[in-house]
Parts: sequence; C-alpha cells; structure tokens
Amino acid sequence: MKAAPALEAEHLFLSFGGVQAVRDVSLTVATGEVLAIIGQNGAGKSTFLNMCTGYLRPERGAIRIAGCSIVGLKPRAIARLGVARAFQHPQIFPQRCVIDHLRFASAAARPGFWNPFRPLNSPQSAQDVLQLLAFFALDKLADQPVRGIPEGARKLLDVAMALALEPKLILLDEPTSGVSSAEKLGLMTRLVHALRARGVSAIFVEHDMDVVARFADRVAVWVEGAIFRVGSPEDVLSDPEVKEHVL
Amino acid sequence: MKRISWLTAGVTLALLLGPSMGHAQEAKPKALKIAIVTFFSGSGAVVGGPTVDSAKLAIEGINKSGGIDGVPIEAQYVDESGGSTKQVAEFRSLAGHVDAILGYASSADCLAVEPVAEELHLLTFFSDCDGDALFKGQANEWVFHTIPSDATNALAMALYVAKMYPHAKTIAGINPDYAFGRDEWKYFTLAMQKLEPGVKLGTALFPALFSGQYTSELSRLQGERPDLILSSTWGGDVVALIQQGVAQSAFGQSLFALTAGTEGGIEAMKAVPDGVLFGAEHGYLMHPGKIGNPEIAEFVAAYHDRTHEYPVSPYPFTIQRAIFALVAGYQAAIKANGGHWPSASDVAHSLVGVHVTTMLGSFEIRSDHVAAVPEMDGVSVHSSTYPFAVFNKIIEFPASMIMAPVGQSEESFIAGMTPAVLANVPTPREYEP
Amino acid sequence: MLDQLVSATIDGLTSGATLFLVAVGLSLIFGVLRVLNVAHGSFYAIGAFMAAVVWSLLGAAGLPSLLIYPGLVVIAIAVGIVIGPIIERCLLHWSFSVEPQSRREVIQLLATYAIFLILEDGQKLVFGTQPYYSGGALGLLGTTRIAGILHTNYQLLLIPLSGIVLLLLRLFLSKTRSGRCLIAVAEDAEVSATMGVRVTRMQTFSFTLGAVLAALGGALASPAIGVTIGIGADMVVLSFAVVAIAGLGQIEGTAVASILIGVAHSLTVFFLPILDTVSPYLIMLLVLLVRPMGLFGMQRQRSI
Amino acid sequence: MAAEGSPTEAESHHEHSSMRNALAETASPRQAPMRATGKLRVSALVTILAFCAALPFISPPDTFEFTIVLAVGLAGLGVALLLEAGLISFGHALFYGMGGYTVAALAPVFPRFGILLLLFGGGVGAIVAAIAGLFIVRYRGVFFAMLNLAISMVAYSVLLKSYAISGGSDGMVVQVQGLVGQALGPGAFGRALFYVCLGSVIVLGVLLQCYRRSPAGWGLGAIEDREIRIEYLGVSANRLLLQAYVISGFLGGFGGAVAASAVGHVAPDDFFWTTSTVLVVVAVLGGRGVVGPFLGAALYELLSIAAARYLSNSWEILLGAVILLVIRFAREGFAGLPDTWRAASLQWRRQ
Repeated sequence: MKAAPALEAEHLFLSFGGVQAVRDVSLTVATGEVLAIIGQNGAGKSTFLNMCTGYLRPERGAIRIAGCSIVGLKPRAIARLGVARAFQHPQIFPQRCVIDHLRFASAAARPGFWNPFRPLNSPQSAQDVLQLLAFFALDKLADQPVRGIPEGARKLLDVAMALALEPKLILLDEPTSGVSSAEKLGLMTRLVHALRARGVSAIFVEHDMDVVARFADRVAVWVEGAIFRVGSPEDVLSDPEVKEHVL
Repeated sequence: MKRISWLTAGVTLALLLGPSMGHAQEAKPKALKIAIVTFFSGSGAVVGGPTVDSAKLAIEGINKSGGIDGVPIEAQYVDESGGSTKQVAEFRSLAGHVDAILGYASSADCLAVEPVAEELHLLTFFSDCDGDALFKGQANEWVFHTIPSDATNALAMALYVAKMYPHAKTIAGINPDYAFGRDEWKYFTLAMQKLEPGVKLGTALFPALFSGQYTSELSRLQGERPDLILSSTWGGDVVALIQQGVAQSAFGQSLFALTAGTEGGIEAMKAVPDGVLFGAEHGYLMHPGKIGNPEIAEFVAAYHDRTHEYPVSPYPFTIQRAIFALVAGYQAAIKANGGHWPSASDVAHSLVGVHVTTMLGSFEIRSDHVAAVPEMDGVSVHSSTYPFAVFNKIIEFPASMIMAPVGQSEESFIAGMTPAVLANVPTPREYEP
Repeated sequence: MLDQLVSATIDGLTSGATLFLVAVGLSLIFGVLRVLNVAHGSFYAIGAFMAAVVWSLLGAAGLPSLLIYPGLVVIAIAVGIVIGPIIERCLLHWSFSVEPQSRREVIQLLATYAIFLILEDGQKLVFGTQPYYSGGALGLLGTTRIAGILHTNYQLLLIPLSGIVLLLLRLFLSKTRSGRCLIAVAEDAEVSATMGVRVTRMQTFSFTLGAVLAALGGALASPAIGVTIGIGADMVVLSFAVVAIAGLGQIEGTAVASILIGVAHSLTVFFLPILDTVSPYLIMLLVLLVRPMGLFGMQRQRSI
Repeated sequence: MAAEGSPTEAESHHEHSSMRNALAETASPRQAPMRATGKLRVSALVTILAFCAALPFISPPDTFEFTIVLAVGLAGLGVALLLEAGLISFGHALFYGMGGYTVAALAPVFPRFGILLLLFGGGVGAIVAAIAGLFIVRYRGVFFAMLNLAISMVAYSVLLKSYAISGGSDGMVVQVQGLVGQALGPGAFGRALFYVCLGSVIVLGVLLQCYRRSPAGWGLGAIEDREIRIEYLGVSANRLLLQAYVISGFLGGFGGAVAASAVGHVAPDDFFWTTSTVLVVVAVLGGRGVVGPFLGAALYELLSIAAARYLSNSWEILLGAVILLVIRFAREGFAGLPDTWRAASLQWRRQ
C-alpha cells in the first residue's frame, strides 16, 4: 500500500471581506519532498500556510496531512499530527533565554511534558538541544534572553524550535529573511540536509530565487491567490511568464 | 554569608533580651491602659467618630476626678475595619500592652475575638456588637457584654407596637442582609405573633447591607400596603431609606418601625417625618425624661462643643457603658482587695453582680457577664428645641421585661410570652420641650 | 402582576441611569487608556459627597431649591476637572510605558487600587464619617403615580437625563475633532500619534471626562442614597460588571448593560428576593460564558 | 533528535566540540557570579528560615502574626504563579475563603486532626479551581481578572444569604484543637500550627519550584510572552493555565485553611474583593519567585500593623502610598530589589 502524501490540499477557497485571497488551490507534497512557494507579496502564500496550520479555516476544500483531514482542527492539534511551523516574523518569547526555547519545544514533542517534577532541562533532550544550538550557531547566545539577540538569530531560533518538535512536515515562512546573505546559503544547505536526513517533508516560502533553485525539489508559483505553475525549479524559473509575474 | 549570620545572631539576641528587660511590675500602675476598638474606615465608620469623641470626654472626666483610685486611664484607639483575621491579629498584639480592651461593633469580630480574650486572659468589654449568636456560647471568664442580644431590641419594639398600635395587623420588613437584620426580623415577628395573635406576616426583604438603594423595595411594599414596615437599617442605609421613603410618600402609607434608626445619626433624625417608631439600641441621651438631668445636660453641651453635633446615636453612650463598667469593676475589686490594686482576675470576678452608674441610670452586670440594661422606644417628633426629631411617647422597657433570665435563650423566652405581659409595659412619656 | 412588572422596570431604569453614568466613564477610560480604573468608585463617592455638601450649604444660604439642581451638575464637572488630571498626570501616567502589556495591566490595576485606598481615606478626612442628607432634594419635584405606585419625579427625570448624556457623548465622539481623536487613540495610540494626534493630551482628557461622568453619577444619585464612607467600593464592582457585560469600550452597550443590571435587580426584589445581590454577577458570568468579549464587544484578531 | 538527526558524523562531531568550546568560553565568566549570587541567595534563605523557626521563642506573642504572614504568603504565592502567565486573579479570595470555610465545616468532625483539615482546605481549593478553571482559563487580561472577581463575589453573596448554614455575616467559629490527634492548649496549638505551617511552606515551596522549572511551569511565562507560539508547538495554553490554576487554587485553599485554624473564625469577608486585592498586593509587593510573596506578606502585615498603630485614622493612605512607590520604583517587587538596584547602579555608573 502506498503511503499517503505528506500534504494534500484540494480546491481551497478563502476570501477576506470580498477579496479572494485563495482561489481553488490544489497542491500535494510527497513524503520527503521539499517544495518552495514563490510569488509576490499578497499572492496568498502565507494565507495558505495559515490554513495548513489551522490558523485560518478554508471556506471550501480539503486539506489532509498524511491522509488525515485537518480542516477545522486547531493549530495545536495539527502540530500534534507532526506539522511544525516557523514564522516570517519570529514568534519567540522575548523574556526567555535562547536555550530554554529549544528545551521547551523539545519537551513539547515528548511524553512527560505535563509531569511537574521533570525539569525543563531534562537529560533526555539535553543532547538534542545542544546539537540544535550548535547547528544554528546559536550556542554563543544560549543563555541570553532573546529580546537582546539580533534579528537573524531570532529567525534561526524560530526555525530551530520548529525542528525541535521532530515534525513530519515543516512549513517555513521565509526562513532566511533577516539572515545575512553571507550566511544564507550555508544555513539552507545544512537545514535542507537535516530535513532530508530525517525524511521531513517541507514547504518553504522564499523570495530568493537562488535559494529556491538550489534547494527545492519542486516550485509552486502563486499569482493572485491561485497556483500559476508547479514544476521543477529549472522548468518553472526559466518560464518567461513566471518571470514576468514574479520576478 | 558570615556577616548575615552575625547580623541574625545579633538581632536574635536583641529580640530575646528585649522583652525581658524593664519588666518589673509595680503594685499600682502609673496608668490603666485600655484600647478602644471601633470602625474608622469603610461603611462602618459612622460608629467610630461618636465613639471616640464620647470615650475621650468620659475618660477626661474620670481622670480629672482622680482616675481609678488615683490611677488615670490611658486609652489608645484602634480601627476595627479589615475583617476578623486582622482583628484577631490586633487583639493579640494589643494583649501585651493593655489592661483591657473595649469596643467592637461587628458581631463577626466579636465572635472571632472572644476565644482569644479567654485564651489570653484579657479583660474585654463588647460595647456595640449584639448579634444573638454571641449570647449562645458557654460562659465566659474574661469577656463582658455591656450590650445585650439584638433580640432584646427587637422584642422591645414588638412590645411597643403591640401596646401602642394594636391595629397594626400586617407586617412587612426591609432589613439589611446580615446577621443583625435577620435577627431583628426573626425576633420581632416571633414576638409579634405571641403578643398579637392573628398578626399577618407580609414580605420580608433583605437588601444587601450598605446598599443605600431601597427604591425597588419601597415600590414593592407600596403595592402590598402593610400596616407596619420593620426596618433595622442603620448608618447611611437608614438615611437613604428615610429619604427615599419620604420622597415616595411611603411614610404616609405604612407605619415604619426603625429599630436602629438613631444609628443613622443626626442626618437621619433631620430627615425623618413625625410619627415614625424608633428603637434606641439601648442608648438614647436625648431622652426627654432625662435630658434635664444635669450630668446629661453637661455631657450633651460638652459633646456639642467638641463635635458641633448632638449625641443622638447610641454610640456615644454605649462606649461609656463599657468604660464605666470597667471602672466599677476596678473599684469593686479594690474594695474587695482591702484597698490594694487588684489583679485582672480579681476585677473579672468583682464585675459579676456589680452595679454600674451611668448618665442614664445604673445597671447590673449579670452572672452571665451580660449587662442588664433597659431599652427605649419612641415616636419621632420635630420640635423647636432641636433642628432634628426626638423621641415622643417614649417607653423605657426595664431589662427584666426584654431580657431572658440567665440560662434561658432569648428565643424560648419570647416564645413563652403572652399578650398578658402588655399590662406590665410602663406608660409612655410625652415629650415636653 | 403587570403593575409590579411596570414599577419594577421603572425602578430598574432609574437605578440603571446613574449606574450608566458611572460605568460609561469607566468604559471610556478603559477604551482610551486601557486602564481598568479601580479608583473609579471613589470619583462617584466624591461627587456624591460634594453634592450633599453643596446642598446643605446652598440650602442653608437660602437659595431656591430648584436652582440647586443645576448646581449638582456643575459640582460634578468641577470635581472631575480638579481630580482627574491630577491623578492621571501624577500617579498614573508613568505606567503607560511599562512593557510587556500584561505586566502593565497588573501594575495599573494595583496603581488604581492604591489611588482608591488613598481617596477612600481622603474622603474620610475631608467629609467625616457621618452619613449626609441632601435636605429632601429627592422629594422637591413631587411624585408621579404609575401603575399604582408612587415614583419620585426626580428619579424619573434621571432616565431622560442619562439618555441626553449618552446622546451628547455620542455626538461629541462622532462630530467633533477632539471626539474623533479620542476614538483614534482608542483604536490605536501609536498610529494616531504618527497622524498628529496628541495622545498624551487625549489620555488626560479622557481620564478627566471619565472622572466627570462618575462624579456626575454620584452627584445625581446623592439625593436618593445615604451618602457615607464606603459607597464607592460597592459602586466600582457593580460598574465593572456593567462594563464587562457590555464589552469594554462600548458606549451604547454600557447603556444596555446598565439597564439590564438595574432592571434585573428590581425584578429580583419583586419576584425573587433571594437573588437580589447576586444578580449582577450572575448576569456577568452568564454573558461572559456565552460571549467572552461581552454582549457588544468585538474580538480583536491577533496577527502573526 | 536521535542519531539519524545529525547531518553527518563529522559535522556532528565538529558541532559538539565547538559547542563545548563555546560553553567553555562564554559560560564560565558569566556563570561564576551567578553561581555566587545563587549561593548567597540560598544562604540568605536558610538564614531566614532558621530565623523563622526561632520566632516563636524570640517573640511568642507574635507567633500568630507569623502564621498569618505564612498563610497569606501561601495564597499570594498562588496569585504570583498566575502572574507569571501575565494573568491577575482579582478573585483569589474565593479559594482562600473556601479553604477557611472547609476547615470551619470539618473541624467538628476532625477537631484534633488539623493537618488533615489543612489538606482538605487545599484540596477543596484545588477542586473549586479545577471546576471554575474549566472555563476561566479561556480568558485573558482584564476578563480573566473580572471573571475571577465575579465568581468570588457570587460566593460572597451566597454565603451572606445562607444565613442558617454559614452564619451569614457573623461567619463561623472554627474550633481546631490539635494537629495530629493530640488535643493541645491554645498556646501550644498556636506554636504547633506555626511549625506545621512553616514546614508546609518549605515543602510546598520546593514542590512549586520544581513545577516552575518543569516544561509546564516554564510555559506559563511563555504564555505571557507569546501564547500563540505555544499552540504551534502542540501544547494547549489553556491546559497549561488550568494546571497552574489548580495549583494556585490549592495554595489559596491551604493558606485560607491555615488562617482559619489560626484565627479561629471565618467570615464572608474572606471572599470579598478587597481580600483578593490584598493577595494581589502581596504577590506584587513581594515580586516573582517562590520567596517573594512571603516577603510581600510580611511587608504588608508589618505595614498594616504599623499604620494601624501610628496612623489609626488613615492607614489606607499609607498603604496606598507604599503600593504606589513600590510599583513605581521597585517594579520587580521586594524579592527583585537586588536586581533592580544592580541595574540602577550599572546605569548610574555608565552615566
């Protein structure tokens, strides 16, 4: 029996006050696939991610994660199904220190989270947390409260938290915005490497076509709330119509 | 770390030695220290002002005439607001510093403080708390009540109504929703049913204490038209009730009986129309039969000098009852002790059966530590003498008529009454300006 | 039965009228400053005390009583204008910059509680502890018999009076420049600052306006209630309930909620006295259970 | 992340060593003073506890007040716990009062098993919190504050009305005569209660500290910071709050039970909103952490005693002024004063 794809979206519609934000979107992400979404601001990319994570509810259409319908589920329930998300504007806890973010995310994915006598800094996850810190080069900031760290580091921390959940599918909203261009490629190399090593499927919204060309298995181009093209990066990025609409 | 420990040790040592130093006791103290506890803040604050002013006058008078066997009284005044926990804390912290504690208006505070007084062996006089629950416990050794149960107050009003207004056959009530208001309604109606068989009980409303809004209550009773409306509201509440009742013409329609009406102070007496029944909560200094008494006249003048008010509420007198009980207890104990300064326990023993002389006459402290005091009821009348209403047709009910004998509950005492008792009610005294 | 219903409703409307004045002030202050003002009940109390004092002074001076009624309004405005800015500027303003927001809420609740304590004792020192009596102001305008029950004209007048205040408030907010600035600050202080609205001035202004309304409520209520220490503490909890039922910052909603609470109270007095004191809180619980933001409140979408 | 999570063997090894280096470089200078202040704190705490233990001997008449400080501190600790999530309970008097009335109701049944009564008090607080919490934890900000207020006021009104059962405004006399089966005289009982209470404070404090360091406890602070992210991590913020709410209900009930046993009386005033504000004041005066509320309670008690003694007519003004000063100039509360001072002196030196 063939396993269900990591994500299936079928004929999604959503409008905000008369404006069609998403029009008849259907998209499938295979297990282990890395899909990039490109498109201009306001094309409906983030709205799509918001529907996939339960923040918004589509007016029509179906979304299935590994064969399981998630329309109407809360973000929390969807996260429990193995969908992690990183945000365009990092959603982190300003008063807490960097390492605790990862400890918490790591604990959230494990049993025993509700045990009031198990410390946050538990030995079971300590190793993983340290690895993640080092992986995103956050180790020097480990004990700093995050309100004081640079924007790029916040962004990385946000992604690192998503990864600490050990998801099956990860949705990344512009993971490299705010990261310096010098670090960008290196970071993405390692990130995608890590995703592939673990067999995590991924969708990432990206504006940097270099990054898209280099790391995506497939690219979906969004124009005005609908999918304009889907295909391999070489095909799609060289399409003159895509160039006209997006670039 | 080290410094902290040394500091701690030092502080500890100082605290250990502190209390033991200067502990030598004289046979006769320089002063008799008392604490007077009454409300200074919150809605109960109506009690505090008159209590303190009157206590100061009384204590000045006592000290001027040589104190108790040459020992002057030194009083400190403590706020009663803040709930029973705070009062117990205050009581315990006062215990080391004073010889007696007087006062308290809230029955809850009295209930809380009573066992502590017994535990700490501290002479305590409850001057204003009269919740019936306070009079149901076992006998005390150190606590004295210079005000009897609120049931006596309700019973006196019932006797007054039954005697003076036998035509009042339907009765409704607006009483504050707390122990005092509930007690007043319960005992008044119980007594009425015994004194006037056939009396009908109408609606009993219990608006919140300090709600100050009785428009709806009055409207509802207006529709019902009872002959008599009993209300034990006091303080700002009774002022509000009178204002609203006057404006809505409720006073013309039903007879009102305000068992604690004088506790609304001068403003309540200004606002009230003629012909409203008043109870005095066992303390009424504007008594037409006694105001001519030079001692009272002098006090009223002195009180007016100090506060620019007349002592219409019971508080100026109730606190004096406690102070003079304390003085009488000490004097009796000194006498019994052959002229030597007595111990607190001597005083407590001497207090039982002692006769205390006050402006309004003398009273006895019974073996159950409750003062046997009379109650005065009357009907409001405005005269040219004062800018406020005073009592007309005043009846002074002797203690024996309204208080259950020692050992009997007020409830069974009232339950055993018959209309025959009305024959013994003294004749009312007309007001003469 | 019908008679009782009618008079219960009228009584509810009259008590709802003063409640509305106090609560709408609270709601306004919350709308613009985001402060839940615990000291609001004290403004009500001070207004009531001042009105009672004015009554007895002017009455003693022999001024005709009918001239004194407008005096109640004047005194309320004076009370609000004097204490509002002082408290907002000196004791509260510093807290607007506290971050994060939840911390700020805690601190402001405490600050206004502290102000409440100070004002409570202040009243005692200024006005004494004995209840005040407004020299029969309640009855001077006579009574009207409705459905067999006498109601005082004074209290009946409070109903249209509060309606006028509501109308003026609405006109002010929608038609005048200051009013629109006020709404802008309530919507988003930062954005309106960039658009040239003087936010600080608007904050002081709305706090003062809120204080004026509370004092007005107290002044107009004073002829009917026993003006005494402690009336503010009960009023503030009651107006919290009104504002929560209406939804924070909802002006017309506050009017509806005030009437709801007033009428519910008098209905319980008539038909179910056992619930009379609990009714405001029960209504508040029920409303918040069904509509978490209050009857007229709107959910603000959090953005991510 | 398990073994397959590391990108490559070499990389992972490299990461580890660099991690260790990083720790070695950055952590040691930063953590040394922290550890020192930690030690100082622990020794200060031990000194305070030793001092507390000696109090009934140092100043026997004040044993009662110390017990009340601990009781109010416990309930304040419950409020402080919710403050960590940025929520103010303006109705915690509900649990405090519930604990007290539980003791009052059960004291005639177990007059000599005070410890049992205290636990029952805490248990009833926790149960009430669990029931009320089911819907209260869905609210935030002023709505959370006001719903708590509403529930406690309903309880207050119900108690006043149920005059026949609860004694109405008179309240109930509480007669606890012993703690573990032995009848004790009043003085001995007061001392024993104090020590039991002190022991409970230590045990509960340690347990609470464990909880605060667990993921769920840490999550409370995260709720204050950015609740939505918690949901995206698959954790229910409401459930985090419910857990904290039940714990804080237990603490409130336990504190109320201690106070009722010590005072010997309970009254509906225990449920009134002003009692709730006292608990909030205690929590904020003290500051965050487990010790803060007890410092806050001590400060509050001290203040109100001093004010009542020397300013009997206007103690509320003094209290109000102190609250204003504390929240204005020592925002982190009493327990946070060292940090506040350090920050202030740093800034001063920089200037």
